[in-house]
Amino acid sequence: MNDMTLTERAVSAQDIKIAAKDVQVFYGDTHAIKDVSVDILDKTVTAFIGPSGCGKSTFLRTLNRMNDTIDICRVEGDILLDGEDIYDKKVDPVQLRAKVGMVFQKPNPFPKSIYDNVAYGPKIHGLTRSKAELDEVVESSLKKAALWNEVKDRLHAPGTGLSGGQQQRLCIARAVATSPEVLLMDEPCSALDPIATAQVEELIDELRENFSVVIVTHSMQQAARVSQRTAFFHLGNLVEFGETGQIFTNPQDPRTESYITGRIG
Amino acid sequence: MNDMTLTERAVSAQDIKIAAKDVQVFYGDTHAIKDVSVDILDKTVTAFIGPSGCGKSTFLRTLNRMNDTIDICRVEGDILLDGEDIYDKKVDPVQLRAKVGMVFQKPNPFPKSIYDNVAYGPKIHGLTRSKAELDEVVESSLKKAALWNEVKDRLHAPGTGLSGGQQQRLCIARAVATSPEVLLMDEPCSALDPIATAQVEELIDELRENFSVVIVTHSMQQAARVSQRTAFFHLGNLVEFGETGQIFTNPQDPRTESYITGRIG
Amino acid sequence: MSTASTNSSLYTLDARTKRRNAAEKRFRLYGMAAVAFGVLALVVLLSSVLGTGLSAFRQTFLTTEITLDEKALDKSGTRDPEVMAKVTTIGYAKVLQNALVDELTAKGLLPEGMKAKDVGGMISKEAPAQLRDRVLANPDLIGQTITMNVLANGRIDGYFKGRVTMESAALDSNVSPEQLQLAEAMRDAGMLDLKFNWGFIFGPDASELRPEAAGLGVAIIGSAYMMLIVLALALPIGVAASIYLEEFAPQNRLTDLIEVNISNLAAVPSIVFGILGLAVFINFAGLPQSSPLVGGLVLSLMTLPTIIIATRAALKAVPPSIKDAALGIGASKMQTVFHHILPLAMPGILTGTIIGLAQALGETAPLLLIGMVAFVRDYPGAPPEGFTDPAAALPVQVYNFTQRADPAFIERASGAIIVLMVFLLAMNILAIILRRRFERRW
Amino acid sequence: RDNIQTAGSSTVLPYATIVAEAFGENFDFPTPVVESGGSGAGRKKLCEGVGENTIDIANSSSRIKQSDIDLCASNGVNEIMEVRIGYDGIVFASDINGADFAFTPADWFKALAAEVVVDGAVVANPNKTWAEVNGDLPAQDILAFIPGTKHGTREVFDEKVILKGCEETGAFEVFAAAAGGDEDAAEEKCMALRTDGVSVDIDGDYTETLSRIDANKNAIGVFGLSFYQNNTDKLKVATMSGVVPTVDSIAAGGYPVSRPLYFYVKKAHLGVIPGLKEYIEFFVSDDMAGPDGPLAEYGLVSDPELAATQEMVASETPMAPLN
Amino acid sequence: MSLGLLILVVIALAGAGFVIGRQRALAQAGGDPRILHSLPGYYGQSVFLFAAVPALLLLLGWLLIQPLAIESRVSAMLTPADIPEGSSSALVMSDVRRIADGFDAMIAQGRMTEDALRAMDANTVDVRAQLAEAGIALGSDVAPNVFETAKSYRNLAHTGRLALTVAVIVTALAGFAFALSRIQPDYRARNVSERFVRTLLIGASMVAILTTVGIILSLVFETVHFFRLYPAKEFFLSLTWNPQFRGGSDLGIWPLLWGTLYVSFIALLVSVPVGIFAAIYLAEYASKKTRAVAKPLLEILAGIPTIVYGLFALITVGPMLRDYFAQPLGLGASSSSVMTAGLVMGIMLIPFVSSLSDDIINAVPQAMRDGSFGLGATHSETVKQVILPAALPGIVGAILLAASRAIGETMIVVLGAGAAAKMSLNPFEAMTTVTVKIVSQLTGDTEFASPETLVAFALGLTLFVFTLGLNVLALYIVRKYREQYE
Ligand SMILES: Nc1ncnc2c1ncn2[C@@H]1O[C@H](COP(=O)(O)OP(=O)(O)OP(=O)(O)O)[C@@H](O)[C@H]1O
Ligand SMILES: Nc1ncnc2c1ncn2[C@@H]1O[C@H](COP(=O)(O)OP(=O)(O)OP(=O)(O)O)[C@@H](O)[C@H]1O
Ligand SMILES: [Mg+2]
Ligand SMILES: [Mg+2]
Repeated sequence: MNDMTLTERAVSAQDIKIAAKDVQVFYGDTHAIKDVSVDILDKTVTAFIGPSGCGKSTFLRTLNRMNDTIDICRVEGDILLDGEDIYDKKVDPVQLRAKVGMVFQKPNPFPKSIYDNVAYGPKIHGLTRSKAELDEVVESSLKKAALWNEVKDRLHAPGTGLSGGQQQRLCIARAVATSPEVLLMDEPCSALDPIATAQVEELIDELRENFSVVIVTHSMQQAARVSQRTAFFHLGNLVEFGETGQIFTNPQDPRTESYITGRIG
Repeated sequence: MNDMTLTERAVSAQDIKIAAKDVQVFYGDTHAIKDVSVDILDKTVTAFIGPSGCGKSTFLRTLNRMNDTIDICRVEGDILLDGEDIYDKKVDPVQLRAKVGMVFQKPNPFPKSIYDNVAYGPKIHGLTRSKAELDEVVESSLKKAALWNEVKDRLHAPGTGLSGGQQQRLCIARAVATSPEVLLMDEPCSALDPIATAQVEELIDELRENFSVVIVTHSMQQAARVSQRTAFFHLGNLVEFGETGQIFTNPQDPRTESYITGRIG
Repeated sequence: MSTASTNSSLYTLDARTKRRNAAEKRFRLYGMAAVAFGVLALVVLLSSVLGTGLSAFRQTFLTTEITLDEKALDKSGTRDPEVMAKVTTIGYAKVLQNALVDELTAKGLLPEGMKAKDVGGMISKEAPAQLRDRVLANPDLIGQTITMNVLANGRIDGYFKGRVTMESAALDSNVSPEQLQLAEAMRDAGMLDLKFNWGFIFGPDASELRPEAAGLGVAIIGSAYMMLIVLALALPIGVAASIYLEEFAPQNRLTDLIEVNISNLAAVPSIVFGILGLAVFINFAGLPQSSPLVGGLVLSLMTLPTIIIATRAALKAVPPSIKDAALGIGASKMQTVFHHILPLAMPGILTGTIIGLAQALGETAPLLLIGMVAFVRDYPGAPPEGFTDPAAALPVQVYNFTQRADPAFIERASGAIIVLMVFLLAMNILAIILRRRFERRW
Repeated sequence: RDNIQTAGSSTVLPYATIVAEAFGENFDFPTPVVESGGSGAGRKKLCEGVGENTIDIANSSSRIKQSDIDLCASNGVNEIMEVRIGYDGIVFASDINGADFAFTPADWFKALAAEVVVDGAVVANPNKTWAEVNGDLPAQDILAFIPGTKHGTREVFDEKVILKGCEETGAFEVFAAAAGGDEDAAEEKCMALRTDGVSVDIDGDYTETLSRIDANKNAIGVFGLSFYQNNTDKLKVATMSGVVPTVDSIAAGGYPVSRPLYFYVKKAHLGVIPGLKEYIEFFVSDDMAGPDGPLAEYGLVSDPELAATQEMVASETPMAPLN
Repeated sequence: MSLGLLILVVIALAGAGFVIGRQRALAQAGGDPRILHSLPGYYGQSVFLFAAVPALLLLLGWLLIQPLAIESRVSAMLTPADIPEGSSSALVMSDVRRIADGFDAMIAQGRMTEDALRAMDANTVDVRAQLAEAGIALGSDVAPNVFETAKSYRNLAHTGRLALTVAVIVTALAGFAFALSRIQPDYRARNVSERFVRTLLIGASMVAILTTVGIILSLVFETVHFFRLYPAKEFFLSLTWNPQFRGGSDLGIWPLLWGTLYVSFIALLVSVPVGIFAAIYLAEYASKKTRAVAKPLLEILAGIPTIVYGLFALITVGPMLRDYFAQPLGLGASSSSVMTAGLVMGIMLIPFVSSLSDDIINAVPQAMRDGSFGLGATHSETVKQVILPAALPGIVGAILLAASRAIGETMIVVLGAGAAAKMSLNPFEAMTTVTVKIVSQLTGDTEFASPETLVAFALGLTLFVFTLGLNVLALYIVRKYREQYE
């Protein structure tokens, strides 16, 4: 698509939203992330690409401390959100996660109704004042996630009875409904058909106007289409990180090049 | 890629492996599959495409009676495997599923070691006679699923501790290990990176020499690359079904055309 | 490797599949057999309980006319209840006995040579007390002739229920075949009949001399009070402790200690909880003995481990992806637990509660030491004061009944068990309905 | 607290409940609460101290022990009244349809002792049937259900039947001689019972013994007289030394196996707990504990010296030190 | 003010705090909850907790400490002459307390006025008789000094109660005001109230520890007493259990421990397979209706009083086992046996295993089943190889619970296995368990201070330590085994 215009826009938004410095992640003895430093800019879409198992999800989870929930997981290094260390003792991970939302790789709707799935975030964060307002948020979130038409007649059916792609979009709607400042998306489109994918990409583009988005994807095309900056991971290392256009057209590292040129997805 | 050669080969293998006639599927009152008739040829890859929620997974599950496990699911119509009605009372779904294997949309490794995950099928079907043989089957299956190199040092680590893509390949290895006659794959590559995707596609191509494969995919390119025949579903209807080359180059139905031309993924 | 099932027909099963199917069938059969075994055991137990116990709900009553003689009952003639109270039940027993003899003679039913004492022996010893209460409540009855409907003696009752036969009566020192014959004649004359016995459900216990009058009222109230306390204490504390241990506690020595402690407490014999209750609640805290309050506290402590173990297992079974989902949109841990994990774990929690309460409801041993295994005839008051009044409990009543010498108590013990199980069922139905609502697979 | 609280022996329990019930009916006081739980536990509770949250009366099937009195004293319970309410007969009974038995203590000793003297030598008990024990008894396998060692009844059984039989058969002297004249050791030897399943301890109550006899028709069980009297249609009682156990024969002293029953009153509570005095007076009154009273009807052997007891209760005389 | 009323006042105050706190937060945010850090309810909650919890804790602490404090002051007033021979100052103090409480009662009953009491003199009035009239029991006559002491005790207690009321209400108000003053839009109300709740949760789990401490304390004293009377070596090493009324008993724990283990083992042998199979059937195979009926039915088994099982063992199972197994096999002629008790107890324990396991199995995600079915596994293979391993930790918990119940059961053993303490391998012989002997020794007719009764405490404590060891072992094994799967 239009890599050039996107790159240009990216340059205009230079504030660093998240700065990760020398991050190491261990699962027990396994060293899953090795010395990774990445700056996530505000109002920018950053894509993480790399072969399966290279640590993309792991690194993504360190950004909103979701790895706190894995007992054996240990993080070293600094991650600053708006200049504040998110691993600082004073930081409340809950507040952090309200700011840094997440869509998981495997769709995981709550075993509740579709409506309740989406309404949950706004409810606990007190984002709405009335039922009507809440309805509105639910509707707009579902619309943004391109799910509204399919589920508008069965908002009170269980979310777990949806198809795989629908579930994934439900999870996206759920994340969007809390209007986070940063949205981490772990392969949000992998279960989606092209049309839904296009809609989600549109959504990402829309979100970028106000927030910053980090997206893990296996589709090089998708990375090229939606992101302004791309990070390439390999075996736990950050191999290359830079403007998307540059990474795809002129990779510096031979590993990046060989990964990119095997472009198939 | 080489659509022409593939099509040619497909014509040479004209035996019908699975014949589905006027199949209807209901979830409670929801009519999820409407009057679908499809012939799956032997030694052929058939792709199911269509927007999310159109019933691809549902239809796929009817082919090896996996929908038996959903209480509210009801199937009408005939599905013949090698001319035999698989919904016949005499048919043992267990034997059927041994012949018609399946890889699911959401990776679902067992809470066992990687080795045991793969060895599970051969063990229950008694495909191997010795531990050495079993080891061999496990290794070759993991190799086919392009996972061997990543896990060969930790075969006895739990399968649930793998990354999303690794889990999906583990599930593919698990399905391949039982050497089914028909392999149903529900978006097997959606969580995979391009390289792994290529390897799985290679595997599919290899499998086709002996068996028949049905694959659900959202990637038009992938459908075009690996399949000889493609079925396009829309809102529970089978809109169009035919040679892959023809579907992609010369769709008969305006719905197919509009879906194909929005080609993005 | 790829030879297994190629080209075999689906309609014919290959040998291996047959074997596996046979194994499947066997496995299923084992399951069915296991359930059947359990249900069968239940049926056997229940039918033996019902078989012996149902008759406790019906009782033989005797109707007779009594002329209340002033000379016997109010010598002073003042009709002053305080003076009249000097006449004890022994005096009233004589009045009753004479009245019955007179009536039988009048009807020509009295057999030759039967002693008045034997006739009087056919009336329950409860009857004089009833008559006395009635007269003292209304002294003006004296001089009048009233109709009394009173309990018949337990052996007579046993005869109509088949427990006592002519042959056994011949050997029995407490009843004679003549009395039974007379009883039959009286039944034919309409003086005796078998009726539903509300007194068994609502009346207080009675001594060994009057099995026919023994009831469960006090025990039911006592058990109800205790269950209220157990429910109010053990469930919230148990669930709270489980939540802490499963979801919040860091893995360290202290939590290990707590964990081991809890499973160990489940293995502590219930009587030891009685020892604890005696030492802590009665001797140290000075709470009154024989009271449902102390009983409830002891049973709560005893039930706690069961509820905690069940709850923890249920919490553990909730898939982590649900937790991730909630945390990922910025729910706090507390919110995650209370909004998502707890509802999903509810069936298991309720199961633990059902089993724990069942255990608490049926337990006798710990009550032994805190003075609840007792003969209590006065109803405890209304809560909250009633929690500290002496009371019995249903299992205690069962235990007491089974220890008594008179065979009439056997049916009452079984009857008490029936009441206990109805009580249990009533408690469980709510939990079971709730559990059904929360159950779902994901 | 306005009700009387009593606790203790389960043997006294039925009598106490009969009295409590009648008391509740005929007096304006609430019905006393009667707990069971064993004589030992009852006396312990009595001795826990003075005050509302301690009991007033301990029922006991055996006499209070010095250690209990010491415990009482150390907790400030100095004055206790001892009230003997009557005697409990202990009978031997078998299934109603079985053979008749006429026992002597010697028979029981020879049947149940771990070791007996045969021809002057101490041997492990070889007897299998009653006929082997005593030619006059039926040739029926020996199987006896005797109270477990927690029961007071067992003490009486040990002393009045087994030990007596031991002495009667002359085994006592042989044991004593073997132990070098140590009589205590000889007594202990006399009372050691066989452990090969012939003598079965019952930790439960008489209803359990009765059920066991139901399941083992050729067994003999040990019962309280009152229990037997309530089940004469199921049990056949054996004579002991030629005497049939009845309320009268025991009262007359002819039947050898019986024991006194007591209750102990905390004197400090008299005149304080409403109705306490009335209750104990009512308990020992002729209307209740007399030979024609309901207690005797139920199987209590009335105390010939009841009048002295009534006197003692009326004057609130505390018990003298144990001798 | 009565205690109940005081508590009610505090709670009402806290309730008001909730409403006011919530409103204040909303007001500060100009009615827009989005400006707030937390949901408005959390602000209310924080006020509620600050108002209620410290005040109630103070109340609790005060109630514990006040008697001690007053007593130490008052007991100084007693002279040695006030303490009768053979008594102790503690006893006199309890009289003092009772007199004081008695006068409270009398005044409450309207038998006396405060003034009359103040004027009362023990030298002229029979205090004991007066109190007796009101139904208050005293151990002895009241010496004048004791009476005076009681009066000042009463005064102090009243002052203390007054002070308590004031202090508690002030604390509640202070907490209220403090929490309210902190309410600002960016005040982290949720964190605060969650920390509070978390503390409560910790407190709840501490109940288990307190119970254990309580049990140990209530056992240890008499156990020491027992070991003073009876050599510990005999208790732990002797292989005979033979208590005697007149002393000279053998009180070796081993036969009892052996019986406990044997009976529990057989009970588990019955209940674990039956329970797990029943759970599998109900969760995996049975129709919804069957499950809805069968599960509660099985649960009734847990609620049947154990005496019913005991009688069932005694009357039905015991003779049956004897006639059809033990005698034909030449294994003895006893109708009560370890087998009988174990079998019947096993039936009782079925629901402990089945119901809990059923819930756990039901909670295994459907995707696991799909994965296995998709490979052509039969249902039973799926259950055995996928579902059970996934559900294992919970099932182990259920089994442990059943084992615990088996160890603690009395009635079934008494009636089913008999009362003979024996060490034998023959399951058709009568044996008994630790628990049974604890109950029977404790409720027997032997004098309390004899080793025969006190042994119950030693048995209890030993069993406690023993099961503690077993549990530590079980925890260790479960941990080790579970690591494979996480
Ligand atoms: N278990 C179920 N219960 C009720 N409705 C269901 C269930 N599974 C699927 N459906 C509904 O059936 C329809 C078809 O679902 P299906 O899973 O077959 O879609 P799909 O084509 O596989 O979509 P996707 O590409 O998103 O996976 C959808 O509308 C879905 O909501
Ligand atoms: N919970 C865990 N315990 C142990 N190892 C883990 C765990 N989760 C991930 N790993 C390992 O850490 C490495 C990185 O995993 P991660 O999930 O970050 O990969 P990924 O880049 O997201 O791959 P994919 O594209 O397949 O999702 C992998 O080798 C994986 O096996
Ligand atoms: Mg990943
Ligand atoms: Mg699908």
